[in-house]
Amino acid sequence: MDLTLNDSEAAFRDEVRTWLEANHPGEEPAGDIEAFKFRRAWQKQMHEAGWAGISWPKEFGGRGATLIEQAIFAGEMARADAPSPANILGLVMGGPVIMAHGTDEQKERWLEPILSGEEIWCQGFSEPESGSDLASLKTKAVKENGGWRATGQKVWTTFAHESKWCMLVARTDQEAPKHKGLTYFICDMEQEGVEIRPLVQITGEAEFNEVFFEGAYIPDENVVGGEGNGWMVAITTLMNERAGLGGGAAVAISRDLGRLVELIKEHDLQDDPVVRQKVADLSIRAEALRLGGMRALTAQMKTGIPGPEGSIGKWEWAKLNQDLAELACDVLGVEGLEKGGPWTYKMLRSRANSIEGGTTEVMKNIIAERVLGLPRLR
Amino acid sequence: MDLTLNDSEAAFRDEVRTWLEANHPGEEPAGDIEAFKFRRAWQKQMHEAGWAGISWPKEFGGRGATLIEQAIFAGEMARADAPSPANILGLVMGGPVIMAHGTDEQKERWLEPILSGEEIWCQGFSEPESGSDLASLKTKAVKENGGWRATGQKVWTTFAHESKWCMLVARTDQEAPKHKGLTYFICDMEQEGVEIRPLVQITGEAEFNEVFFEGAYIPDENVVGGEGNGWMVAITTLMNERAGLGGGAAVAISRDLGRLVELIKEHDLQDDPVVRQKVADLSIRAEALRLGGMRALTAQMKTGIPGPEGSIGKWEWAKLNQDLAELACDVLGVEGLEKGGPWTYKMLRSRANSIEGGTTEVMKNIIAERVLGLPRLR
Amino acid sequence: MRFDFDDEQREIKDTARQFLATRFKPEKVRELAEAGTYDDSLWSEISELGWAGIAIDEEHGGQGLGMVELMILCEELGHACAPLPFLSNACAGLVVETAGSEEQKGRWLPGIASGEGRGAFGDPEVLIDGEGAACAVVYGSDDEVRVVDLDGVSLEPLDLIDATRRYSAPLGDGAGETVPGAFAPATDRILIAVAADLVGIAQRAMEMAVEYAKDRKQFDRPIGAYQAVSHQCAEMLYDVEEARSLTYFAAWAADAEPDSLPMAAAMAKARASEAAWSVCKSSIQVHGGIGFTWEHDLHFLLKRARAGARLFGTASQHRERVAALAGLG
Amino acid sequence: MRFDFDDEQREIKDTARQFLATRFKPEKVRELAEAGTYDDSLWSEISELGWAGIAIDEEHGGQGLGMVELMILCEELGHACAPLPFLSNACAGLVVETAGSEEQKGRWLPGIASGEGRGAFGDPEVLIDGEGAACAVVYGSDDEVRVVDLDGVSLEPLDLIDATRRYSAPLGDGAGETVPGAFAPATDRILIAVAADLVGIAQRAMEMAVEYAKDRKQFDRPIGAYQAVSHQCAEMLYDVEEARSLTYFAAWAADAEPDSLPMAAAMAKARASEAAWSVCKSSIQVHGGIGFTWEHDLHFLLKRARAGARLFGTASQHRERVAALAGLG
Repeated sequence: MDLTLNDSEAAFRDEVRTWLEANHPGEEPAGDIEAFKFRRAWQKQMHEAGWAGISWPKEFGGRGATLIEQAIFAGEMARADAPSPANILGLVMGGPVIMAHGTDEQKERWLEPILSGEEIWCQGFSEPESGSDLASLKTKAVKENGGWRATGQKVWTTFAHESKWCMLVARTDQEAPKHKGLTYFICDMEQEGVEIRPLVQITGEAEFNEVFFEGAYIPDENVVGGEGNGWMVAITTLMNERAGLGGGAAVAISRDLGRLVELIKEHDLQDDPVVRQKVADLSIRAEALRLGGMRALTAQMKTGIPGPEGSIGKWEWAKLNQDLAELACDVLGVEGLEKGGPWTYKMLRSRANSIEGGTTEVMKNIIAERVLGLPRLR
Repeated sequence: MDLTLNDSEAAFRDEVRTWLEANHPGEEPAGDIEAFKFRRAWQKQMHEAGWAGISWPKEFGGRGATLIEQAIFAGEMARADAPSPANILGLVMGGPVIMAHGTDEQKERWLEPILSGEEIWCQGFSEPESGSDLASLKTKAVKENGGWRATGQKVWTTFAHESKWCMLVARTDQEAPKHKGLTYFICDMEQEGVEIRPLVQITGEAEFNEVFFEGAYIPDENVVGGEGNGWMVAITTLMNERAGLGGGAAVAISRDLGRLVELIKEHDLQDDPVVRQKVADLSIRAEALRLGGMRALTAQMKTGIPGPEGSIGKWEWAKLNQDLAELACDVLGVEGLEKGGPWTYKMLRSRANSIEGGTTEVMKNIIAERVLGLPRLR
Repeated sequence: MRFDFDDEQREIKDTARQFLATRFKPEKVRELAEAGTYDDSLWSEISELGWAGIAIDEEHGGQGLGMVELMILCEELGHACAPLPFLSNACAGLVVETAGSEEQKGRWLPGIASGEGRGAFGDPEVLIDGEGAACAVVYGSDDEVRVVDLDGVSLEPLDLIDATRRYSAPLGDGAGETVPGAFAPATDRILIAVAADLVGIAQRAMEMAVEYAKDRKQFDRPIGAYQAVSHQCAEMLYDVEEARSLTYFAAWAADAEPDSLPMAAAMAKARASEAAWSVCKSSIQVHGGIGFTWEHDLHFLLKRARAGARLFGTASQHRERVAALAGLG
Repeated sequence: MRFDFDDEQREIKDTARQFLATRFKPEKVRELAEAGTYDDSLWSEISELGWAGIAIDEEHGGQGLGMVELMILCEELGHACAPLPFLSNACAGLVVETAGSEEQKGRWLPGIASGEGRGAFGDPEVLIDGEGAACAVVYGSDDEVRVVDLDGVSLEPLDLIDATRRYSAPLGDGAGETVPGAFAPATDRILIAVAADLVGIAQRAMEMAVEYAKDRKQFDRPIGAYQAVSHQCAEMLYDVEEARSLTYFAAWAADAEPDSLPMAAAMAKARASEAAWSVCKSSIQVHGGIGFTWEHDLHFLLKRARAGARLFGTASQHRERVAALAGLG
């Protein structure tokens, strides 16, 4: 066991930290449009310094960082409270899927604008009727000379209105069994057949959208991985998503925990034994999350792919984030009920943590079946 | 709403209380055999005073008490910490099933000795391979001139070695579907084909037995409810069991809670805010259990049968009993680890509470399906 | 012994359920909550039904019924998630009636009972429904309870997540006139009223989850056929029924067995606070993404549950009281 | 950065797992536990493998390895539920080595390291494995730690539910010789050793539940195909893995990053205490009736988990320490 960074890793961390200190763009401006513009500029800045495609191979314009370097980078980003780059889904899902399954032409066409943030990507997987059961999706695409016409509705699409491209999974064969007959498309969002409606959440914010495809046209060259292989390609994407978005989670929680401790002191509750037990419990779970991440990383370094154990981290993180925000609101009293308060927002927002990116129930299924080897449900 | 006792109920309660004060047989002697003898004598005493068959109709030698009177009686028994009568399964299951499904001859033969405690009854339902899934039982009975020969193994049989009769459910038709093809027998335990082995539990006590039937003979006149109707008859029995055994639970818990409060004071922990929160939580749940029992009783008075809501009480009770004993052991420190200590025993014994008489998982299924109307599992 | 409503109480409950179902359809609740207002004509209508004065004595224009009847209405109003100044007015009425001077009763109760001169209600942290009210009953930070004439008093609105009620900043300890009587019995009754609102909320959130679990299909069957979902629903029922038993009992004790009231009220508020919050959270989880959207009605319940759980003392605070009453001193 | 054992550590773990699987088959554990004894020849065998002195320096006859290696053995011994005086002896060794005088080290460590003059271990509540030991390291109620020569000392056995270890009444503060050094680092290491034992127990109880859930059929399918069971198993893994991560880290910190040790050790003990108890309880639940019988091996784990969770400070007590170290003072 060796949980320290070696010299080259430590140097890398220092490099990231120094760069972030010098280049941190400050706080995000208010207003969705302004905020997005800000993050686009931030991505451009990151890209110019070679940080945007940190996990991407050098041949595709990335930095080719090791897994550890990626983890260090995510940790430093969270530590510095730096904003996400604008094209986050392009970077962690779109790019990797194109690199893995795309043709040379597709790589040539799409990769660079993803990195630079020039073209934003969004994801069109979830539908109102298919949440956990992705393979039951109903959006369909019908062949039409040299391309396809897609019709259907997607939900939970982040930044759809800013996106040039959508990773769209649609049914192309009605006769085939559920998991077959799906095809993975890259659909141009800037066309008439695509309508976007903001999806307001219980927080009052519209972080997501609904996207309606009404005969949207997709040329043949925008099929990724071949007709009928959509399920397999989508699964790769989702694995990348879970691994790519989880990186800085433990650091962010630990930062929030520090804020909670300060809050408790401000409210003079540091001597309340019940509060102390709760803070300790959260601290212990946060540390377990951090360490579990390191163990998962070590395992991934051996096997090359993120293991199903990662589902524990997703589950842990969701519950922890929820409990933490709830305790903070308890401490705040009536202030913790105030609309727009940062902790109030977090308390409401965190309710989705156990749903988005795979529900906690699905995580438990994965652990039961794929880690413990229990028989499949049904 | 009226949660007080009316005059006649109050008079009944006073009558029970006075009688128990005057007749309480004192503490049970140590040793299984001695203890059982003691409880047999106690039942005789109860029977002579007309208390043994409190819920039985007068025509069968019972008291014909109302549901409320039964509840009052159970509460007073628990309050006085009076021992159970020896033939408890005969009283709450055997008798009621014979009264409901038995022939006149069967009633004539069996009811009086159940009441007096002269003949003890035990229950032969559970098998090693069929716990929650009762209908999968494998013990079989084969026709033989004028009767049946039973072969198989039963578990969790209380007081088998003291019993004259066993309520035995066995498969009499191998071809019929699972729930058909079962027959309900009353099997004489005093014969060669019946072997009893004590089943020691994690507490070190042998409260239960395994019973091996190896060609045990049962005459035709000991079939209850007709050949092939065993499932239906058994279900009635189980409903009686759950209703009959639950009566004094809330009172017993409230008594234990009082002891816990004393224990906490003895250990000078009454000012520990964490302990206080836990005691309050237990008190609230105990009160909810008590009140839920009253609501269930009210509902049963209307409909005549115990409703599926009773499953909440079983679940509540199990969890509460477990948590209560655990907290007491926490308070006791190393003393709470001592073998044979009353709270240590209770802590270990209570682990079975969420299994015996229907697991908590089965209770949740019942609530989901029969109270909330959710679709059946599978 | 009968732990159930009598015919008259059942009638009140059924009527309230039906009336509220027509008047506070989900789209009406949404309209009012999003606008941050009440509908005065609905308040008038409800007042004309005698609800506002249900537990106020007839001498002062009320119906002279008890805490059980008031609790029934509170539960139904929670179930309907109705934006109405009902709870605050009822709380004000309970205090003035129980602890007010004869003069205070004469001055304020008729308006509270008729709904035409509503009472607001506040504690040191927040004032509820002050806007448009004639008076406010306020628990001070100095352990005094006062009645404040709101005529000419300007209020500073507080924008809380619960949009089904109107909140403003507390009035402070300066204004108003102390109530001379013992207000502890009123305080306990207030806890029961809030607990009942929370029970109603929890019941509704559970019904929505069960409904959804029957309809929504994933992997070719209704999600309610999976124990991961059905057992969550069973746990909701467990929470709801425990909270309900305790709340009903506390209301009965307020009317019929005052010695049991302090413990019963603290238990009811503690349990209902946790039940409502927990059931609403589970209901969102069962609904998945859709339950997290503004367009779904669940969040109005969730936020009202959160506020109700916080106001008038948290579950922890009431457990602390229970511990003291349970013999830990 | 590598959160995994190196080859040598992996080798120690695998060897221990295999060795213990042959020496402590369930029937052997049962035989010893039911008789309330240890098997001296097994202790000798284990001592000859160098386990008793694994973390004691070579100068005093040990192997000079670190806390990670000791922790690996503790976890495997917990997993095997092995009745052995290993833990107590290791604890005694940790204290004498870290805080003992040169004279105390010279006198006691060689016996502890070779296993021929075992050390017992005690706190103000209980003494573990005093019988047959040469000395006892005892934490007094006066906050002093002493080494007591057990020669001629008579012990009063305590009959605790955990039958895989030998307990007796505490020695009191009178006897023995104070250790002069700072014993806090040894205390933290002791917590890690116990936490590792608990992780092993939890792992084993989980394996048994999973195994059973695959085999046992109810309603025509393995019970592990029901989420009511499979999700309980998933929760066991959650508990086990959290406890394991924290315990491994704490052991590594003891060897390599002493500043992190106090917090890490408290976290490990708190989490492992709860995980082991909770997993054992769930495992019984998954087993149903059979898991509640004496003839099933689960209860040896359950009881050892309960004792381990209690000894050396409860989860609550260690959470209190964590709170202090986490900035709440």
